[in-house]
Amino acid sequence: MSHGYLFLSGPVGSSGAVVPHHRSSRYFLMALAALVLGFFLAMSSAWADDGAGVPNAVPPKGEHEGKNVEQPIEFPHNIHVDVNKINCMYCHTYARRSKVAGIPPTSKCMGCHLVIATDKPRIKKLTEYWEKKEPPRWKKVHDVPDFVHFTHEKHLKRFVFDNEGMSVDRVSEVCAFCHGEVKKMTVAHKVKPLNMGFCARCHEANKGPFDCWKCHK
Amino acid sequence: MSGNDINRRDFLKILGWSGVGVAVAGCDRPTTVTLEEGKEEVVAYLQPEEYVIPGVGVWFASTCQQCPAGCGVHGRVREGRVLKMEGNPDSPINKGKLCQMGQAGVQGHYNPDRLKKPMLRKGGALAEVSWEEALAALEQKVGPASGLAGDRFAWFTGTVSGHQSVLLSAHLAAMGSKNHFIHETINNAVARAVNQDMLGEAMPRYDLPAAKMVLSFGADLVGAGTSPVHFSGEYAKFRTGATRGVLVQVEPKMTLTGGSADLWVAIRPGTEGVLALGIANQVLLGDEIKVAGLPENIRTLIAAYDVKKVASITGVTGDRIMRIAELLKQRSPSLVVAGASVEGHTHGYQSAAAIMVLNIVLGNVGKTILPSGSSAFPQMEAKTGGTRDLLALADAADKKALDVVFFHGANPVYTAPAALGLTDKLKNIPFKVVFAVHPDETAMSADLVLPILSAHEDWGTHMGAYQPEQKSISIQQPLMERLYPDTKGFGDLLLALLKARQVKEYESFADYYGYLKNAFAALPASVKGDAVSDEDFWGKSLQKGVLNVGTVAGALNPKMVEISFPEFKSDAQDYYLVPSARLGLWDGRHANLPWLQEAPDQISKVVWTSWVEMHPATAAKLGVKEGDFVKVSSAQGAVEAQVYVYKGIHPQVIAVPMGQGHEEYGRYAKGRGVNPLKILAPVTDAKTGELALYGTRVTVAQSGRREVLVKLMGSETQLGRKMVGTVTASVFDRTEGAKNVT
Amino acid sequence: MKYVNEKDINEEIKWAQINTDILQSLQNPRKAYWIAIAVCLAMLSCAVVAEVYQYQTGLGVADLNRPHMWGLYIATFIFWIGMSHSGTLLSAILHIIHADWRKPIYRFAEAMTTFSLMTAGFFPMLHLGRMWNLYWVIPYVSDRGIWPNFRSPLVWDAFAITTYLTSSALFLFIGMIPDLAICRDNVTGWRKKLYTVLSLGWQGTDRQWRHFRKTYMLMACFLIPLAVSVHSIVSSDFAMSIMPGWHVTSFPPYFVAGALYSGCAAIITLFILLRYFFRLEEYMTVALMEKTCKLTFAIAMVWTYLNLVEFGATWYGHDPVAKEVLISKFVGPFAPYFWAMMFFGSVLPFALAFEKLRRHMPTMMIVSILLNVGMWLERWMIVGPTLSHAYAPEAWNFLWPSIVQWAIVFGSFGWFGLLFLIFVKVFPCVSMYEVKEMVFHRRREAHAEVAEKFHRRAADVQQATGRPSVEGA
Amino acid sequence: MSLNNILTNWSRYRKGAEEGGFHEYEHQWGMVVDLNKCIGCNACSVACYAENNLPVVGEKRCGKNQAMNWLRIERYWDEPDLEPYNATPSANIDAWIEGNPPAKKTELKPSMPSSYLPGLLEEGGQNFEQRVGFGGTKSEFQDFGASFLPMMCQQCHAATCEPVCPVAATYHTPDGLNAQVYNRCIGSRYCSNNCPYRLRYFNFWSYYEDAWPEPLHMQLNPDLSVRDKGVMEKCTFCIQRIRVAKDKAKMEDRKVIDGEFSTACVQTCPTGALVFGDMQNPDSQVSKLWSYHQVERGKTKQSKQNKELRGYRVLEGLNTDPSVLYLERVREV
Repeated sequence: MSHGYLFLSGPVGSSGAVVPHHRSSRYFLMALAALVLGFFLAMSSAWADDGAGVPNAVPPKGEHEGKNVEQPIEFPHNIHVDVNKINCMYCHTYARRSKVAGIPPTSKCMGCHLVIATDKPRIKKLTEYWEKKEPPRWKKVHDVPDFVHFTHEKHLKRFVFDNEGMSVDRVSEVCAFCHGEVKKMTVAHKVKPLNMGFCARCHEANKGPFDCWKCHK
Repeated sequence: MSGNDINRRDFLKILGWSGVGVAVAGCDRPTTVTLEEGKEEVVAYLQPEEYVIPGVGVWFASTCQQCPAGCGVHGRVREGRVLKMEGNPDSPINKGKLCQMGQAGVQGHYNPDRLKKPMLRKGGALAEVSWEEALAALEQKVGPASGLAGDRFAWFTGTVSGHQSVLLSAHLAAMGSKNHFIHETINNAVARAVNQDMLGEAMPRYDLPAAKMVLSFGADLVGAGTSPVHFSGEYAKFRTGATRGVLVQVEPKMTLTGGSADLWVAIRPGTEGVLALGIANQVLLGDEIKVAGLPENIRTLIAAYDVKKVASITGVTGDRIMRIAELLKQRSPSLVVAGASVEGHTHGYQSAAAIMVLNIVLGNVGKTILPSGSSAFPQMEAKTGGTRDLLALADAADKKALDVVFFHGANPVYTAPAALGLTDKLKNIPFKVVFAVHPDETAMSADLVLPILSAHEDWGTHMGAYQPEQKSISIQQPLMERLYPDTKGFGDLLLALLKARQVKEYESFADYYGYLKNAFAALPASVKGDAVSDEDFWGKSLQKGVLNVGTVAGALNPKMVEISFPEFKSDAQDYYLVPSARLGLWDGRHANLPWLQEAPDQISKVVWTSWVEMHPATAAKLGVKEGDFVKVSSAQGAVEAQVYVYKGIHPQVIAVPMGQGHEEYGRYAKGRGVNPLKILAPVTDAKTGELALYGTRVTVAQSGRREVLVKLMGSETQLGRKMVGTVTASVFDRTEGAKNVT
Repeated sequence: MKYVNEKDINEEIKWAQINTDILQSLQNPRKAYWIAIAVCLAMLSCAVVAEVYQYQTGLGVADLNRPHMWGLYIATFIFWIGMSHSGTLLSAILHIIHADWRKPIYRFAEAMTTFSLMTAGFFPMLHLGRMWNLYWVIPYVSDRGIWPNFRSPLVWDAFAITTYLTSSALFLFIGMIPDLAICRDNVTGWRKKLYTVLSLGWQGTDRQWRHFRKTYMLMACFLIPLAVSVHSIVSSDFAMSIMPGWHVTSFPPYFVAGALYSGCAAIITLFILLRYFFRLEEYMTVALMEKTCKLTFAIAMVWTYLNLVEFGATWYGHDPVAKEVLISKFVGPFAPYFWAMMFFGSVLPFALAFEKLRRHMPTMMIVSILLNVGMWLERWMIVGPTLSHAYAPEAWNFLWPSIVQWAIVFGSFGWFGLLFLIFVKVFPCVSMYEVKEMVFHRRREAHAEVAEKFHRRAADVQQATGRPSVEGA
Repeated sequence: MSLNNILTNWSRYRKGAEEGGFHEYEHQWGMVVDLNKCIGCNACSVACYAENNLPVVGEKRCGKNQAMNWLRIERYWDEPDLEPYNATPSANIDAWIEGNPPAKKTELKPSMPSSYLPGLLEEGGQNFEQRVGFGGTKSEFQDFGASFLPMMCQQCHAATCEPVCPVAATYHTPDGLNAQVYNRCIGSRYCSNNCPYRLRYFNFWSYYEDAWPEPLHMQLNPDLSVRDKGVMEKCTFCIQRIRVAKDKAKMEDRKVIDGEFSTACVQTCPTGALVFGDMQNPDSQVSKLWSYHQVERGKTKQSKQNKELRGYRVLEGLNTDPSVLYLERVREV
């Protein structure tokens, strides 16, 4: 007997083992083959490298239809990142030294906006907060459950700082793995599922740790 | 975990600014939070501080205020919340370690039943008022305009030390009053008196590691004692030294220290002094040289207590007395210490003195009992007390000698025996002000309650009641922003009280923080070490948490005192009541901390309630078993609790632990168990006037009710399974002993 | 010896009569039936209320605690799994060894198997702390790439029970097809539609019978090892553990014997009930009762023997901890229940050894119920004492189950009863076609016997007279 | 844990165990408890409550044995190894399980005190354990004090809890710990039933609903979850602290230094009776103590050269291969 019959991977019928007796069972087998093949195709495409330019990395696969979240100030990521080419870690400064990336403190915003674009309505709103000595209450968009330990610093270390051929200027491409193309958004919008399968597939593809206790707490 | 290299300068200011972000960030609960976008809020600091990184815990040094020992602690702070206490390795008292009470300090801070607003008695009931109203009431009664001065005013506190003590004394002086009552139920006041009289120093230093044997008469060194964490560390050294130390514990009811003894001896309560003399008698047998060195009266006294007589009085068998004496002779130097069970009798002073005689006979003074010396700042050293001041307060109140009393750090309404009638007598004091964190019994019977900051929110300096080789000041700094806006720091209030009386001297200090900073700047250069500026010194001090202030050497001058014992009669049907202290609930001040309620008593393993300990023989005589309710009655009252039976207690003793039986004090303490202090007889030690805590006689009767005693222990024997293996000390000395294993 | 020639069944009974007698059990129910249904529903609702409460509040309401992580739930689970072995025994084992006396009584036993499995299956589910995640026990390709732990006996349980449930339900159904066709041809209304669908176009053709027999035999052969393995696997929940009193190699046969035992006892109970309420005295005869009782007695003795083997092995073994568990059963807090179990399980079955008692239906009714009480206690005595007195002395304690546990256990009987009551009104509880077969064979045998008798007698006469007898000619 | 992981790790482990232990650990966290120093003061236990978000369950639930003390101090009144004032070791369970009664003993006594049987009979079972209470000593008094035993999860290498979990919520980590993944747990409680030490604790109630009334909940450690009802939990050797230390070491491209961090119980222990560290690091304090006491992993019975050394592991004879070494209590006789 060949393995062909069992796994449908070898050349079907090469050993002559698969000789359907009835029309119906032939259709059934074909359908089954199509299903299994389709499944593997789907899986392999899910694991395939989509060719993102980050060296030594396989970006995670998965899509998510996120909600539009109304923030206290409609912060334009696109202007800051895409137009002004500000590095993500300039504002999300804790990302490289803590598990959380952090929302920039209001003083950081004011560092520039004391002088820049002070006439824009969004900046006026910001200045209001600053003068009231009250930080804006941002809404959380990207979140993992409380039983999950996720640390930004080690992911940045792996994909940016310790990654040969990768420069810190391009950090936004690594951020995009999980946060999507934030530079095309105003306020952040969740486009990746950030669930266990999403994490696990990436860990497998990039040979990350696979111990449950690495992430579950 | 080691992020202690952080200098926290303007901590309060920062927190004050970014307070909004603090409460929200990082408090997770599972299943109740959502992952859905936009449902949770995330708030950043308005202005970042370089050492505050969200998601990273930072450790700040402070001082534990759970008992008078004054251990140095590190508090873990994350996103502005204090999460966990650890010992401060720089503290000479606890050397990086902490006991369960210190661990539970955060629960006192976050306690849901804390006092949040000032309360003023209006028409018989306490009502919440604003600070303005509260301070106005205070001003009216004690302000300069009230005309109050002199001894009609008093402070009633627990142990106080540091700048708090300095300000308190200053306030008393400003009021012109000498009345500072200091009350601690768990104390060693009698032993201190004996030490003062016989050695010239109230609290000498015990060098446990130097001792080859410790003979403890009811001294709970590692438990509810002077400095539990310190002595636990010393105990470990004592047990692992070149010669493993031997611990013999003689007491009527097993304490935590007794649980670790090599030999535990049950003794008839109150006869410890006799046993000490009996042992001295055995030690001196045939030792003419030593005998010759003793004064005549002591020699005759010791000679009078031969083994046979001592055995019949104490109930300790003769061969055991001889064995202890034998061990003491072999193992020199040794250390003999007296504890609560010795002190708590009408002749407590005599017994403690007899025990000190044994120390002198054994030549321990100067070898294991060392002078503790003094520091350059005597005004900051701990002022501790006992129960005498409790009686004094009752007496003064009874005589209507007091108009205004300020209470802080003590809960006399709870700890006073019912026989003192304190609750009624306090009604004679027209205005009672309580500075408290929690709604204890005293606060609830006060006329004005001022909610103060918890130990984790307030500034302060402290000196431990027991100072090891290095005298040190331990700094207390806030570990987080105040939880409740309507609470004030005790130091700030003291300063405000002083400003009301002596504007000139104190007006330059904006608050207690400023006062402390100023006081630190004024410290002599020898203390400041290599600090380049006052600001640098302040920063370094806060970072380290402990300030070594140097020791002025002292000396011990042993001298004898007259010792005489009452006649010990063979006892009748009634029992001695032992109101035992336990490391955990302490004198009841920690009954509102759920962790400590749920942490089982170390000996009986009972949780959350009170129990009555008795010997199997006693239980058999009474016809009761574990779980039966019994009524323990003295002439002053009765308590009812469940029986716990074991062999670590003298058959003539009934032990009921202190700590429970609160009538107030929040949800975790209120209405739970019984308070044995309430049924104590109002008898005192003849010499010192301290309450004789162990001097009450009780009868015990079955009450017929029976429930399973809630304890976290199934079988109390190992059933032959090697759960705890045991080897003899000779084996230990052979295999490890002096060898430094790691 | 009085009844030595008693017949299992009256072989002269007419086939048409069989149909009439048995189909009358499908007639519209009387009041008593509705009362029974109401009682079962009431019992079930106790369990539902308790379970909802437990689900919402947590397992604490069951008073489970640290050493006693499992309580009555697992004990009752084993009990119901055990009960399920009756049907397989009667229908499959007795089928392949051609014990044709099983035929009038196997159908309801087979139904019992299915329903007790359906009851048993609930317990491992509702004893879970987070039963909404139950499906994690099933191996499926998940996004997360995680699998159940195939080393865990609980996963084996899940496989074994679902397989057994499917197989026995299928077996019950297949065995019913010819009867369903009879029903179809004799009823009207909604029943007609139901039976038409369920009888799968059965016409009783030769080809159909040939396939039917083959399938039925195959299923029987498949079910026997399955039944044995199911209870062996359930026993490995305990035997695979390290706990004293559980870590016993004799557990699989012990469990299987106990299972057959409780199954047989339950058959006696239901036998009597059906015989009485459906007036099936002609089919469920006293002779069959006798046979069932004897079988039960034999199994009871096997069970007793295995029990003693276990005690002996522990008593003389080198494991003092297991011995202590045993002692705690003998004299500890569990002693009353343990000795009740020993009495009901090993002493009471001797009632089955007495012909007079065996033939007295009320007695048997009580005895059979008590036997099952004993078997339920046995399961509790397996779960409870070990948890109470295992290795860690600190965790020694005794647990009395809370009302919630009792309510759920109680309700499970209501659930079982409900299913069974519905079954007996919707499906024939005696296999008509097989009784016909039995009657046919018995009659042929009887006729053959008569003929043989005649021939023998003729031979005798011939011997005596030297010539063939006149009558025999 | 993927299917592949289960299969490969298992076979690797099985092989390793026979050859004296699984050697491919990254770290190997271990502990030593010196009963000579332990005074039974409970500091470790309360520290554990503070660190690990353990709920306080209250008197009623404590009475039902539903307390969540991950680290408990057991207190026994007897001394099986030493008779009062007479050092004759009695049989220990390890030897019994292997079928070899210790040679020193003259007779194999049942392992229960003599008061056991009458106690059981007398009370008809209710509260019979309490009758065992003072069967520890033949003397009138508790002459040799109490025997304290801090018990936290023993992090067994041949853990009995691991293979029985139907969903692999408990498994062995590459660090040699018994992990408990709370969110994977379905609450079958099989692991706790199969733990000979009874060191696994189950959330019988939604404790979080009432264990931390506001603002007590602000004390909760955000580094680990608060468990809801239906989940098994146990001592993790403070995995959140291990995680922080390992992350920090990794960020700094170095190895974890011995003593750099320790578990909450070890850090607070006033007598220093508890020692924690990495046993893969031969210079760590734990490694040194294990080797000094000649206790090896992967063994059910130690073949010590010096039989007098104090190291033992609780119920070692069950082949659980625990990571916690206990040093016997010492008593002057």
